[in-house]
Amino acid sequence: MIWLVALPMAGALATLLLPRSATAAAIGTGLATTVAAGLLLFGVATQGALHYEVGGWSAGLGIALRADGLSALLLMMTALVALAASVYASAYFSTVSERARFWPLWLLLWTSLNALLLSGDLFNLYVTLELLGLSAVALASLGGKRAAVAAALRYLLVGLLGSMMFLAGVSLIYAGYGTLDLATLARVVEPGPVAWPALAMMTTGLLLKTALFPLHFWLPPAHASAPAPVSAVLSALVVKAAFYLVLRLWLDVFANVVTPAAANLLGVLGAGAVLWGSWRALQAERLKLLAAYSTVAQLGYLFLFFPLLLAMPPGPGRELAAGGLVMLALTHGFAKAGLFLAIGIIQQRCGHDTIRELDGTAQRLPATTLAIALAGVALIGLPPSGAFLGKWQLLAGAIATGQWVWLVVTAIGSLLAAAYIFRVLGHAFGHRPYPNQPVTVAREEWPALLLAAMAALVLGLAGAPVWGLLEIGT
Amino acid sequence: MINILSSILILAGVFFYLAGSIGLLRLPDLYSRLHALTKADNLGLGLLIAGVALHSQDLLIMLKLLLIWLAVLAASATSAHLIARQARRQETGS
Amino acid sequence: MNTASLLVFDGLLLLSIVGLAWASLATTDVRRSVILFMAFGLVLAVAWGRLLAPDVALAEAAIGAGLSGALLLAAALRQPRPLPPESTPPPRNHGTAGVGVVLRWAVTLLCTALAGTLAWALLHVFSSTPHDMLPGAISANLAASGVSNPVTALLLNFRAYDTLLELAVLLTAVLGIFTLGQANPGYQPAGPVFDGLVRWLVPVLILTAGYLLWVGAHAPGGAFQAGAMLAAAGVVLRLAGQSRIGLPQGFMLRLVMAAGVGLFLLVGFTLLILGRPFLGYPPAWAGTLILMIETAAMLSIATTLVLAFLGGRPEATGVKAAANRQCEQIPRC
Amino acid sequence: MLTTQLLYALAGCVIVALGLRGALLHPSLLQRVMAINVMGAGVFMLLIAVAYRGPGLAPDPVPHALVLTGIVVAVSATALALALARRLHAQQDDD
Repeated sequence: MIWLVALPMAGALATLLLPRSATAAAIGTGLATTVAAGLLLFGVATQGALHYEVGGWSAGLGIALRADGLSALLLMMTALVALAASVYASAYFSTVSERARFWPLWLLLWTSLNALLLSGDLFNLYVTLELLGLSAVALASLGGKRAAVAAALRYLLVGLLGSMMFLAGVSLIYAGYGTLDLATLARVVEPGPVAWPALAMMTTGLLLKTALFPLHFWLPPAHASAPAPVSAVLSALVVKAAFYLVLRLWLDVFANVVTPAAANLLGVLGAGAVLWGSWRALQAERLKLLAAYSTVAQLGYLFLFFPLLLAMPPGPGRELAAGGLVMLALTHGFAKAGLFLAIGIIQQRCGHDTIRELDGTAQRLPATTLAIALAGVALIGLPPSGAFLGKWQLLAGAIATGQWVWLVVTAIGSLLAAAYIFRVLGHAFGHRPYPNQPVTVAREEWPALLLAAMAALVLGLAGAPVWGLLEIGT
Repeated sequence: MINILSSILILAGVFFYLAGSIGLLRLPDLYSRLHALTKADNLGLGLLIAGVALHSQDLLIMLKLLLIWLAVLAASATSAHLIARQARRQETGS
Repeated sequence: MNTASLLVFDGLLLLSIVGLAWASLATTDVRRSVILFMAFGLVLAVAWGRLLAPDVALAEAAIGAGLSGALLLAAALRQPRPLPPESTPPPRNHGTAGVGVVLRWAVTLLCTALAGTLAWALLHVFSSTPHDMLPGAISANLAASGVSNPVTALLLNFRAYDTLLELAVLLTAVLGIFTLGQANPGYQPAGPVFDGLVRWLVPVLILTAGYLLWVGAHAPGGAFQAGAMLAAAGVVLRLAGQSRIGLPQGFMLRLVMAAGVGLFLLVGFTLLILGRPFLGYPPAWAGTLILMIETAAMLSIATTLVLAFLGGRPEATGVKAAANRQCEQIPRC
Repeated sequence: MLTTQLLYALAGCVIVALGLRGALLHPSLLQRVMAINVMGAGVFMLLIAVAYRGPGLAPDPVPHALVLTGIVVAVSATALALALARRLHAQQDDD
């Protein structure tokens, strides 16, 4: 389990020390980390939840790493998305100096994602959040253009504020319960004047980082001005890491502290995110901005699940809904990464990503356009994508608990998503005589296509194992 | 006996600190303020350190305290010099 | 000293801390603000010493007030007085000024509510007996940790994984700074008086760093405080007009930057191969291993902090020259 | 209940609030960075007050270790923020 953290970290050092062979070292590290993630997933599937005590000190005194079905699935998604984006990035950055700067930070980002998903200690989570935030900001500013630097700076300040809120909550928990270990805390925590403010502060910090409406203002500029492989990982993985933590805290650690009213608040904010994000995505002039606002909206769906899950009694119905939530998160991860990579290809080949001027792209870059279409299928939530299963559970849950308003929000959001995806495709397939041969660039196009296909086809058809894995709790 | 002596030294040190701080607030221009601050504070710190050293009655701690005083003396003298020089440069406009 | 006079001391100390924090954020003069911030940090260190936290007080004085202050001051000096252009709020007409006032009050109210809630929760916590399970476990296992200072034992043994990630954070920050461009131009050579100070202060700082590193095993101190001391030596040299300040170049520089994380990982991997848990030191070796890791960490921390003060890559390395040769044209449509 | 502990913890709460307010409202970028540092210092103060067990008693070392880590993380973040701000500034001058 520790290999998932140690390997990319060692890889980061290797790429730092040997800039000339950085790409080979980074891809090698990525493959090894993906294998480690696969082994972990297999281990969790066969042996149940795993845990590892770093340094051999028992949890509480030391720091424990834990993996259950949820974290193993997210680790696997992280590995696949990051590996695909790595392959893409090896072709995207053209100069040695760009690569020399990119790879160490990239692998440190990967390290922090894995460390966050595995961590079983509240303060350790704070450190991983900071590592995640700083590496993400450094990568987002890589372009060095004014817009990118300004967005990165804002991203950094928001992230720091979020971490500080989180740390304040952690301090309160340590003051009240004398432990930082999540599993111990889950046993002893009880509703009251310590747990409520602590959870509220930690959640507020994390919501800032996961960009839930109306705290989303920093996301679109940061994600839209970063280099394409970075945008892909920021949108697909980084915000989701903070979301994972909210999920872990609300449904797992603080399960007996949270109240339906608080969950309803999250649901309302989620609904706001779905509507506002989709609306702004529809109005976006640039593809990257569209994708970034679409991330705001898609994160909103994930929060719609909170009021449903809390209204349901524990049992198979709730398990199904929770599975739908994870399925939606996984699908969005793959689809959005694929979309951003595809947009990156368009941007590099055509020199722009203005939606209005995309006419003829389908003839020029057929594989990339296919990737966008597949990602679009997943973002709208059409069958057989994983998002269809996720939204199906969302609707089923809303009906089962009589919370009709979320149903309406989901329907409007999906319609808007369909509108903004078809707006792009309409332009891409638009007729414009184009003399040149279609271009295909395997190393750049395959990753985008595979990720999008994963989201649109594989996850939806192979949904059953996901639900099976999720039943493996801590 | 030693306690009383160290208390007197500490009180004297505090008095010089107070005088230095009043000087910083009340004196008219930068040079006299610097003068008040560095001179009075260096002496004040010296007395304070002497008092605390007497109180500790441990040779190692006394040595460390002496080292601290010397470091502060050097640092405050140098910084006062740098501030004054910069101020004069700005005045003469060079 | 009796309780009443201690209470008066605590009250005055806290008043000055809160007052300094408020004054530092209330002024619109950035330079004044930074200096007040540094004073805030120093008085804060006194307060933490008062609360029997000397390790943290040392770190706050050296890093929180000293190096952060130096970084902020360098940044403030680059800005024109009194207000930086990007920070001047856009000109407002009366309508939006009203909205601004409402916003200010809303935020102030929110922050007050936050402070109130925090205070309420803490009041609740303090009225019950403190949890002593973890401190008990620490003192029970201290003998096996290789050091006798419990804070060092936590940082480099029980919670060494945190420290590994923390060193990675430092490395990330400096790599991020590197991508943003070249270092600041150096300062003017200082006059003879400052040079005289530097000539003996820098060796003393280096000596102090070594002392803090060694003493950290059983008394307040350790890699972080020592690294900050070394970095302070670097900053002083830089202020005296030295451009290279003794940093190595190219590969060696990167090696020193990576040393802390690298040695940590090396020890971790070696232990894994030997069949022990990651970073699970054998008790007999723990003291030696911790000192080794701390030495590497100190060097990395010092280098990182100095590089942060420089604010960019110190010079064009071989990588850049190679990059210019290999620059290839991207085909466009 | 220890009065000292309570006093310092309350001061920590006030500093957190002051820092947060500054971070949200301050017009100057540099002072926003400083405000986040002030907020951090307030949180650290809370932790150290929690660790305090009274005169002559050994304090809980765990919060001390956490604060040490926190201070180093905070200075890293500050350094990165200032480097970004400097870059932004340089580009503004070019325009």
